[in-house]
Amino acid sequence: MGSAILNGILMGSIYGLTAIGLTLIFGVLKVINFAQGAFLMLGLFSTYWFVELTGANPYLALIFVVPFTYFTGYYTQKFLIKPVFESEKDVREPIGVIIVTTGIWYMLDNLALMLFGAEYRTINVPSLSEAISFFGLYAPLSKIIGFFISITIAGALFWFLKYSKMGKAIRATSQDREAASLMGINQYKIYNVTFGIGIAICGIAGTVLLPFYYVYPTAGMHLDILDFVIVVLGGLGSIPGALVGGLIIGLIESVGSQFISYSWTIEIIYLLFLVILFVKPEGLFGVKGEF
Amino acid sequence: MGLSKKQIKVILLIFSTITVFLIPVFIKSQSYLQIFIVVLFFMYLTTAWNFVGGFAGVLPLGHAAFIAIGAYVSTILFMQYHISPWIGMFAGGIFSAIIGVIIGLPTFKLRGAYFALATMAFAGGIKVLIDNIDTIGPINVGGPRGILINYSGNSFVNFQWVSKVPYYYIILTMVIILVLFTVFMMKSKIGYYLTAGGEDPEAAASLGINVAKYKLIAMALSAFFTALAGSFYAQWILYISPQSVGNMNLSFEIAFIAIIGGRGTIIGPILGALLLKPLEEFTRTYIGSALPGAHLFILGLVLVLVMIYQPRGIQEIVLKLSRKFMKRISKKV
Amino acid sequence: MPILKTEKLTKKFGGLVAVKNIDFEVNEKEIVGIIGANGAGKTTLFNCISGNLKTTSGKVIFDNKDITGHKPYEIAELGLARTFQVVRPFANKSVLYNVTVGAFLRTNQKSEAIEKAKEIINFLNLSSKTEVLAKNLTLPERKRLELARALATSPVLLMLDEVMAGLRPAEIQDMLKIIEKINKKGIAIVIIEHIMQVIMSVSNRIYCMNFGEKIASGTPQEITKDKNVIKAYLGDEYGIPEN
Amino acid sequence: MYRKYLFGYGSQLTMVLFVTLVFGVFSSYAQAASKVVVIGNILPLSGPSASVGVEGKNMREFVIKKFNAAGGLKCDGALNGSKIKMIYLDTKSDPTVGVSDVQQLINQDHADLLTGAWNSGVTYPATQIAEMNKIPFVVPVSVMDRITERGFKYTFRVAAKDSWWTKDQFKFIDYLAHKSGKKIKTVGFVYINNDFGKSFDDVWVKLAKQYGYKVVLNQAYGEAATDLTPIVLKMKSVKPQVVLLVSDAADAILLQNTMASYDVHPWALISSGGGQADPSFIKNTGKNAQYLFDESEWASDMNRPGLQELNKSFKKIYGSDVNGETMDAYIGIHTILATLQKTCSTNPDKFRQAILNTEFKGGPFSVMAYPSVKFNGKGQNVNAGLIMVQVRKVGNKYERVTVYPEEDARAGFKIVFPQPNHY
Repeated sequence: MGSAILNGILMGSIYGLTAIGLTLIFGVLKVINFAQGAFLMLGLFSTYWFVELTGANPYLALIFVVPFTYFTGYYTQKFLIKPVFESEKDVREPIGVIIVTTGIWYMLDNLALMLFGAEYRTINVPSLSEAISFFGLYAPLSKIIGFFISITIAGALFWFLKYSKMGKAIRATSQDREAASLMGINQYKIYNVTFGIGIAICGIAGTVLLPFYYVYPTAGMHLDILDFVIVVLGGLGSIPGALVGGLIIGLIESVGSQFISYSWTIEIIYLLFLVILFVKPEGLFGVKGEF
Repeated sequence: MGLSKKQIKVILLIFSTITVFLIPVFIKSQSYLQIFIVVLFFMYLTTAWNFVGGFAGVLPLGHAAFIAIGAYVSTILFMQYHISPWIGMFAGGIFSAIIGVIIGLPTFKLRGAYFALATMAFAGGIKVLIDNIDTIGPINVGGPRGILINYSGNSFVNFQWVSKVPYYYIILTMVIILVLFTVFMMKSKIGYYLTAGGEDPEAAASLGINVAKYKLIAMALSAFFTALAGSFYAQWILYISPQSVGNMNLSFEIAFIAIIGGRGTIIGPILGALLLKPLEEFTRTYIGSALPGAHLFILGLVLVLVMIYQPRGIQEIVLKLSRKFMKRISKKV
Repeated sequence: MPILKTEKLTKKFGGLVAVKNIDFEVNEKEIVGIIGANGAGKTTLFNCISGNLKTTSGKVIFDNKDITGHKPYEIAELGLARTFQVVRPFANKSVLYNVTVGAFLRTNQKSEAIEKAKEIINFLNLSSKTEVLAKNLTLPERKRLELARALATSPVLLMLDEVMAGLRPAEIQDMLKIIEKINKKGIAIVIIEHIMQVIMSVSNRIYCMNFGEKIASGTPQEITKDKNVIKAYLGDEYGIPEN
Repeated sequence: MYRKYLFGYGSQLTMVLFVTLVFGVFSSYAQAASKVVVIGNILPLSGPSASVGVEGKNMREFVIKKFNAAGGLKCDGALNGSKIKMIYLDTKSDPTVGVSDVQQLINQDHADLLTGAWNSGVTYPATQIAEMNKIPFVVPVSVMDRITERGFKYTFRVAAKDSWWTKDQFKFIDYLAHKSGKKIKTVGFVYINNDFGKSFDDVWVKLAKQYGYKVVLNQAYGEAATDLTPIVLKMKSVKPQVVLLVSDAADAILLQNTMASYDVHPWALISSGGGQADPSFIKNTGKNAQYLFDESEWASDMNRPGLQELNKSFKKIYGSDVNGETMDAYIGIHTILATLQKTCSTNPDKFRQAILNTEFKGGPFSVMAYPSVKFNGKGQNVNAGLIMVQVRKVGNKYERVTVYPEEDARAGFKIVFPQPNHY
């Protein structure tokens, strides 16, 4: 039981990491990025190929994965999302952007299928996957590292948004687009950067997941739905919320299946999701316009 | 002799109606007919979706749940209680409408992105629920294995035929009824109020419109009609499973076809299905087996391009072209 | 006899008091102006009356009924119509369609609604634009459309939120004529403006607001002489802008 | 006013329909008649089961290319010298698409025979369409019992059905206990919650009762499961001696690696083909899968004449070894070819008669695990037998080593039970 709780916490924080990009992008652009899972898959594949081709430690892949996914995100926003965003400026319930991101999702997933085939791939690093024990609890090293990376990334992002110049500009834009642009902030530049950061975090999540997960073209899809649940639970736009949402999901999955069949825990997660949407749609940490 | 535009339109309308009805006479190939049925099936679904996703102005991404409800209700009634699917169809529709209202009550309070997520979660929850339930009391739901409907030979009461032709006419009739219903509804007070609420809920409320009430009406109607299609699907394919009638991709596909066609217009969803489904069928057949994934890649690309260059859907282009076409014809004739 | 009355109406946004203890009255068939600088709380007051915002405390009484906390559509049904500061037509629909939506409030018959809508369109000199899509109208036309739509709901009281803003002097004169015309039909009108001069001529009475509080009320003549008003308001903004 | 709308749409509808009509007429003319037998294949070429679908397609290509190169059908009758034309359509593992594929193959491509589907959920409704159109459908893989229990005349299944798979698994547990002298009391079931897994689990529960085992773990997980640690931890706390599995490829890999990382090992882990038979499984688990038993219809290490040559030439072209999935495709397609050689006609009733009256053995069939293919009146291959392989270290690699039945076991390998590092 203790190990189940521990696993729930570790996995939960990693789920949280996969959702941070989604919540950040929503917070600033007010757009739900349906391609989240596809970008996660991109992170998984780029980590995989880095490790496969260099034989290096998987975490070293970050030096390649982070810039690669950052620029992918940056230019995706610049060339594909921005035009739709601009044309929908005056629409009260903009949905075009949601649809564009879904189109991107279809394109990325199937591009991967055409390039790499449908095969499942893993990297096997025994030193990382072996469970280490402490106080009678077990957890694999890869998940423990993942936990610390997740916390660090969340903390670093929080700090970045609060104290750096760019971060302040991002927050200003997220709170009031017009006001920010009056203050001389180029809102689309901010969107590009935000999207880039969001996708780069997907990339990092890919690196964190791969040592104990697998990759194939639609690998991100399962996490996609989970991520939606997590961000709504924690509050769309809230970074601590994403972590807490992730933890809740991780714990339900891990602890719940000690009592009932695992396939029912997903139903519980859906139910919880609906209840939150109806009772407290702003989520647990959703302060409007705040992270 | 000069024909007025109106006369040309009348002629075209009569001609196209006759054409649609004669398709099974010309097209002997059952597989082409199958494609036509698929096209009509999606035309019907997107038109029903459009009540909420188009006119009511929100983005529902969980309509597969209503298809599943319709399919399961009529199938369970038919297989276990020997009730004709024709009756089961309406039972499913009414049940689905009730569920639609129950789910609509809280969700319409949510805006934009949240509404999309809520409907998605609702549909996801329904699918996982069916996946996990084998039986409810005496009712056999079949869990993930689904239910196969026994084939018992040509029978109107049983809603079963060997030939695809009857299915073609049934779904065609369903589409015509639904489109006519939509046309009449949109020209009535309900339609005006629904559109107003969809375009600007706050401005609509200031004109005395109970926006939530009209959205709920739209939801109930949409759920009702969508469920009928679910029952049709069950009798047409003779097999249902949570994977086939309840999966997320189906919900998405309905929404995308309607949006690419042009949501919130009557012609948009029809055009979307008419152009996209054959395109999909074509790419799947001719590219899909050689290069798996290429056809879905193309769909994604079309989606992105349409959103960037033609956000109001392809109906706009088609309307323009057909207007030009009409002008040329009326000059010549 | 007052048709609309607010009693100690207060609206707070978090710590900020946007409207403070406002007592406000509109009599039948009267034109009442509300003036005040930007951010004085005029629109917030409007939104509280029309139900678009929940009041923090106080009461709104319309036609002898307490309508505090009622939904906007319920209030509209009772005969209180409003326009928005930023016009909000149904952009992809024709003028006729827009106005017909309003007219449907009092009838379920489409033919009746359309007839009434056409009547109102004529009344507001928009008949040449009947079939034009709202998004293709000019700003003054849009303002008139917004007015037409509200008028179509057959209100007893019409609340206009800065219908003159952005209009040229000649257009403002047109609009003033229209407002008088509407008033002559027996409809009471409340107008918000931050440019005082424009409503001086049409208003029977004027309220002046500053920082959420009512600082003066009375006839236009009284208001122009009021010390508080001059101090808080007129000093820098009095007069029609140059163009 | 709405009259205007209706008329407007009418003209557009007409335009589109016109285009479609013209398109239809042209493509039906394009169908040139020639002396070929058309075999329609429906396979999951994209979507979740794409990897097995593509493998199956490769093997079919391999067989048919060779067959056509050697001169096609050689028989006494109208079809003598005919080549085989294969048409592949993608089902995406979706029943609706599968049904529509079958329609198209029958009506547009005029397929004489059908085969494939892989996913039971697709095969099930697809065979019904074939039956209604009287087109023989040879099912090489799908194991769902009910596929051959509907009294169909034109559905033939080469594979063993799921009740046989489960029955043999319990027989095997019995055998393990007997052989090792250990008493087995508790079992656990872990399966993917789809038609495949659920069907197995239903029978397992019944059989466990019958055999007197206590079921201490019965866990289903959804297709979207991302972390299987909770199940592994549960297993660790209730410790079933034998655990039976049904998995798809991704979750099989995930489960095996998670069990290894938590060092959770029952006495025996017995899987049911599916994910554990996917070639990517051993590639991605390696040592972690050691001592796993997988039930199978075939294994590459069986001592069968011609097998090594087959494997060599297949691997040369497609880069992968022959495995259970490809072998199923191989046998399925050869069953069709052999039947055609007999009938020399594509008449469905002659096909049925010939396939039912033939015992397929020798020649290409000699590489099978069981001696021959023989169908009963329901169209089920009654000889389909099952074997057990165990993942073992051979040299410095991990391989699927046949260990049961004893006469087929690879030389020098004995069953390891209970596995040495069990809890």
